[in-house]
Amino acid sequence: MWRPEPSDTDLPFRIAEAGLDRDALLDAYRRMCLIRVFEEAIRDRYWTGKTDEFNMAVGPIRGEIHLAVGQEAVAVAVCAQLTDDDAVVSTHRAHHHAIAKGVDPARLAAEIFGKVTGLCRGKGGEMHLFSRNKRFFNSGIVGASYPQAAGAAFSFLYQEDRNVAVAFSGEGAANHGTFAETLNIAALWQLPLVIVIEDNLYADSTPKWAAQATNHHYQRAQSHNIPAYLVDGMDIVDVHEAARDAVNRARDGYGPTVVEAVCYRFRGHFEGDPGGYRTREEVELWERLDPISRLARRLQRLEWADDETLTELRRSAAAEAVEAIRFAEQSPLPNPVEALTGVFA
Amino acid sequence: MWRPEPSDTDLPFRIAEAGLDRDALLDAYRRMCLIRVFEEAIRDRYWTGKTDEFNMAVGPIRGEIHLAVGQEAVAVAVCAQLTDDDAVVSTHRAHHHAIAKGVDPARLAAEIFGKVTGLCRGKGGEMHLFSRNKRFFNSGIVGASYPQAAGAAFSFLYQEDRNVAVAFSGEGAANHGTFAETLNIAALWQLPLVIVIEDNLYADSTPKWAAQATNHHYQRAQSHNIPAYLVDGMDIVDVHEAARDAVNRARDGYGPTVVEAVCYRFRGHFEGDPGGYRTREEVELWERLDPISRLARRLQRLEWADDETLTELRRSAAAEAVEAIRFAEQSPLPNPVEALTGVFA
Amino acid sequence: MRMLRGIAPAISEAIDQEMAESPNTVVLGEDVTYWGAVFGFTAGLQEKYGRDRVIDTPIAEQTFMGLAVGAAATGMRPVVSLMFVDFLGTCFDQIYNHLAKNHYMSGGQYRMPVTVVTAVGGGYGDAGQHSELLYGLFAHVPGIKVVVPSTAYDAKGLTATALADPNPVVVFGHKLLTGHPGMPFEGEEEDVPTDPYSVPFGLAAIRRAGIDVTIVATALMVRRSLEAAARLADDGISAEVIDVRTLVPLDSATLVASARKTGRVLLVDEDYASFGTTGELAFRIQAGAFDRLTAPIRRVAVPDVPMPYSEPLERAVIPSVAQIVDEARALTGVPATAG
Amino acid sequence: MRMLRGIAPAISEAIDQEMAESPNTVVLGEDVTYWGAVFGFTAGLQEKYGRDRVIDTPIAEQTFMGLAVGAAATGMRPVVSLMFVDFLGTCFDQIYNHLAKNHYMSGGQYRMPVTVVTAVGGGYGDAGQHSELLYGLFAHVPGIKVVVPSTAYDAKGLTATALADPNPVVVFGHKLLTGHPGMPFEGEEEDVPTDPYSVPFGLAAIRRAGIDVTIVATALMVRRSLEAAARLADDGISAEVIDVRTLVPLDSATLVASARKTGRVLLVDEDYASFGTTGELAFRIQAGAFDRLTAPIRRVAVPDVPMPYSEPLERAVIPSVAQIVDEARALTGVPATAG
Ligand SMILES: Cc1ncc(C[n+]2csc(CCOP(=O)(O)OP(=O)(O)O)c2C)c(N)n1
Ligand SMILES: Cc1ncc(C[n+]2csc(CCOP(=O)(O)OP(=O)(O)O)c2C)c(N)n1
Ligand SMILES: [Mg+2]
Ligand SMILES: [Mg+2]
Repeated sequence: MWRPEPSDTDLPFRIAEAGLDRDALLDAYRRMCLIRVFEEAIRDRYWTGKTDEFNMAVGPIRGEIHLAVGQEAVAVAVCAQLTDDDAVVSTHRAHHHAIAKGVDPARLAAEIFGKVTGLCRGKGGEMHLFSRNKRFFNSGIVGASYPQAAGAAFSFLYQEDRNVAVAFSGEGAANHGTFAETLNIAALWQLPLVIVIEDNLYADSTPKWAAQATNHHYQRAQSHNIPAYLVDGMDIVDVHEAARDAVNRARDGYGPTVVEAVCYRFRGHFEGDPGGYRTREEVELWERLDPISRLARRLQRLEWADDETLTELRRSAAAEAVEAIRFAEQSPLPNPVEALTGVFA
Repeated sequence: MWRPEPSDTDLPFRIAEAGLDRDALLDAYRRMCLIRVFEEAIRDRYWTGKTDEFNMAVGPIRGEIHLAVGQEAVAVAVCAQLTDDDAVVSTHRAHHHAIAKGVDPARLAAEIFGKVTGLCRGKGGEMHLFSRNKRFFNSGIVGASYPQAAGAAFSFLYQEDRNVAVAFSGEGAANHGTFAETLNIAALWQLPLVIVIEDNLYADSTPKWAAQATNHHYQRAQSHNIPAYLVDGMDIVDVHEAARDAVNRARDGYGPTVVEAVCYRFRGHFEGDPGGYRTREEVELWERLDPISRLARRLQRLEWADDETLTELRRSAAAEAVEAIRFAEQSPLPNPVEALTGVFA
Repeated sequence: MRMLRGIAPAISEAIDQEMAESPNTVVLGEDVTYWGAVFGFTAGLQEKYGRDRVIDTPIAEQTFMGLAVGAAATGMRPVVSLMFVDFLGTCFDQIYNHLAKNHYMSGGQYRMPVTVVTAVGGGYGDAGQHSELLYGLFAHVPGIKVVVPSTAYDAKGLTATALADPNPVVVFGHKLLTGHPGMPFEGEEEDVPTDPYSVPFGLAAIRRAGIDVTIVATALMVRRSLEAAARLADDGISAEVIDVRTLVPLDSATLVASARKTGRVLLVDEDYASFGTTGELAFRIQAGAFDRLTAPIRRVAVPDVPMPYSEPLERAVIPSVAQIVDEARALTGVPATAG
Repeated sequence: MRMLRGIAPAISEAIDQEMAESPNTVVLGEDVTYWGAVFGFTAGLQEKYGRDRVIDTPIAEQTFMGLAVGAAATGMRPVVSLMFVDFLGTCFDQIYNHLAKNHYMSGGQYRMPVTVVTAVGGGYGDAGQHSELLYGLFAHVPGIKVVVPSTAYDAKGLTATALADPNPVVVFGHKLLTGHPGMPFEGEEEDVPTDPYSVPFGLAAIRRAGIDVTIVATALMVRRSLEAAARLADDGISAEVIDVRTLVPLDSATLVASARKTGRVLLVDEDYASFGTTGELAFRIQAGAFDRLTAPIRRVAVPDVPMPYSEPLERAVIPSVAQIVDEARALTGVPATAG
């Protein structure tokens, strides 16, 4: 779990051990900012037309939106280990994973806006994001990511390239039977698979204590002889170290790993979530651990970046996000006849 | 795992610790013999008309038959802890559990023969045996027994009686997601549930090594903070001790337990199984551990029973089995119109 | 009597009234406490009955459906929330191989008094895995009753009937009729008795009488068909609108009688067109009204594509009032108007 | 050419020939090695291609179906065995929410070239959870092709087409046509080319030409319908028997043309009667042949009960030759004979 700041992950040698240096951290900072600004911009547009009366069917973005504000460190630290040929299978909460995996934020935004320039020409939506060239996809079905990522890992092993597959999931998903089934098969076949559990303490409105027999899931991995890490998901250095080991192990043929990262979502489960199941104090406590400002403070303490550098990184990230949203907003909607095509290849 | 005979479970104090004495062992012996003779009689009748050319559709017993010859000790030791009000949910391999739970062997046999006097009036068959007054049922769907037994356990807890629910399963079934899901819920809600895994080393033709990442499943239980026992399923004393603890714990409000019993099926997965996936040597090795003759030898070594006593128990068990089969054979088939009734209550 | 907005409070009231009477009725499912099963079908129950009887489960559908099987076998009457019908693939085994079959397979020994409540329907941008109907799949497998209310009055009364039924019943609540915040609402405020009452299964309702064409629909499509009928009336076409209410048991007699009267039938369905509900209704109707049909039975349904996300695409595949009007016109020989 | 007994060796031969050509084709499922997927659909493949390409999985259907999704997304062409179709409830989510939808939802980016082979059918005493057809459920959800061969020739050719298809295809192998030891065999030995060949999807086969009544069937029911047609011929009734071969895509044109010719249609199906295949076929036929039908379309199917175990009960619900004969007689106005 996390420790009060300054923590040992502030120490340069610990950062080096985690495979990071100043440049890598600045890069991670910018990417986390990009995700954050992107999410905030999506949130803004989502609420356009919905403020008087909340109605999922109106406004420029319809349906459900699951933001990952607060969970950026996990996505960025894990995806920093990956190449374009590695596969990532994500969940309903996928924007941060997509951006971290290198999916074009403009085409991502366009998909969320239902535009024909979107990743899926507007047919998918945020729970069904597919990017073939980045080997990225997700699903709105909880627990579905595990076997699918294992399938990609199987394919990599079979084809004898050194790619790795990552399944992201929430802690709620890990109560689903597919988690255990996948652990077993992944261990049995020694698949190059990394399962990342983003434990944000809640599944919808349901707190962990009402859904899990134990506080954490990593023991389940260990019971299948799969190595597992429990890390501070609000600290990019901590996640990075575990993720690097996990991905290297998979790439080098040593089989699967589970990385369980404790983190927090700052927004509701979906936008419009009436809340009420978390206290204001709890949310504020976690906000103090914001992985982005925490990294900023660390960079400053280490004198690896001054205010100006950080501001510039934030500005450039914001510009990219704004441009992505602009692209999305200005793109055309698909032609209705497209609805009827593409069921079969 | 088992030890070479004589084992410490031969020692009277160890037997006493397991909650057993001479009478209990003689009773268990008779019950195991009843199951054995019942199974052998079913096997004989099943092959009637099938010896020239094996065809599941012909003969007095049609469809699949899954015998439990070799696995009697587990069923008898576990069910010895139960009352009629406790629930047992079993699998495709269910005859031994049914008889051990006290289901009338005659009505059981009649069901297997598809007779109107059968437990289910001939509508169920051996994979769908239901006995309401014995709170017994099974399913032909692997992995289905876990949540259903948990549901009965939930109901007992809710209704505040002190009943216990038992889910039997094979080791293959424990690779199914329902096992993990049920472990989690049972531990979370502290259900009065005992999960018994009969590890007979194979699931159909598939050996454990091709299907499980680890040799045993009990670690999975422990990873949910559920106590678990690994026992010699060919030794009634060893199973009895663990089962007694498990059932007492559940009955007294201390939640679920897993009992994993290593055993062996002496026959094919189903009658007609072409085999080929086990060596003759392996089968013979395990036959030497036959739980029935092992118990007989023990009773003699302890001078708790002589040849004559044992012969008499076997004779009376055989008579009961023969009478059950006779009842089944002489019962009428259901009237075809019954096929159309009873979908809804 | 008082005005109710939507089927969600109607369903939760029926469950409430059953729980007050039947101590062994419990509610199981994901987010059934704080969120009232997301769309409000179980809203308010936890506050009243506590977490002992209204129970949030882990995300483990096969297992909580299986819990219901085991609990029903030992004296309980579980109400289970399947949050979205689109998730049926994670628990269908316990539903159709066990809940649906155990009474029959046990020779009548084990009743399965389990009510499943699930949210269905699209039209608000929830895309391919959260917008389906799929009741045809449940209706196809023997042993499950299928309830598809279109009004709050029916929703309460049919749910009461479901809860009293000794068999598994699935109540399909259309999201656009729930009246729940966040959802567009195509229902209307209705007078609904506060006292318990029940609406019998197997009785279709003629929502509007007519003589030129019979329009058969369920749930949201009943509302749209009524609106279409009003427009058709302006053109002098008299449409009879039938609300099926329960697909299993199915009131073929009412459908056949109407078809015999009008000679023309339009089936309106928000489920996928092929191998589902419309085919079955067509079979039954032609079997009973063959000699009186003056035109082939037609249908408007989702044209065998997954639900697309983007609004113009989604709008193109979910049957609209305009489409219903056009099909009915085509069926009655009155040329379709543009749009 | 040589004689083959049953569809199982035909299917395994098609897979074998595909594996020889396509290094990324692998076989996944329970007991696909020693047992050849129980009914022989994968028999002999492990001996030839080894355990690297013919892979026994743990009993975890949702997960091995999900493996296929992920593997297909990264260049593999998995063949997956679902041992009995009755187990679909343990993996349907990965089938219909992912395999079936990913191509559409991804805007055409991800193809899902996955062939699922599954055993269907009753008639040998395997009771309620091992005797079903259920292909209607797969046909209902968009994105899955549904193959229901009745001959070994078709089984090989249609499987070859399935394996070459960039989309998910489910091949339903009827157990009583497999020719596998232990199963009654209602097929016949057939000349089947040893060389690879394919049979196109979406083309029904007229197995027997006739003028008085059209009998439409799939798989085992084609055999029984042909036998019924032979008996009907003795009574001077000329029945045309159509083998649907693929439910998705469905060759409505052939069905409609035949119906227009004979004016009378009998649908024969071993799936449950309601909300399944017969309804859809009836809809399509009446839509295209309405003006030429001289009697309502009839059907013989499993009458909406789970499959009972006992022989007389099972026999009462699976359509028999005698039942088909009787229905055809009733349809053509010739009084039914006893039995
Ligand atoms: C099979 C299935 N069951 C239920 C849901 C509804 N649902 C969507 S997200 C969610 C909670 C997921 O929680 P967690 O895995 O912790 O992820 P988080 O939302 O916290 O990121 C639920 C229950 C679903 N989409 N799929
Ligand atoms: C969900 C499901 N998958 C597959 C099967 C087919 N099947 C029946 S028994 C069996 C093997 C079960 O092995 P195990 O659990 O070890 O029990 P055993 O037969 O050894 O007693 C399989 C795969 C099934 N009945 N249900
Ligand atoms: Mg969570
Ligand atoms: Mg076994």
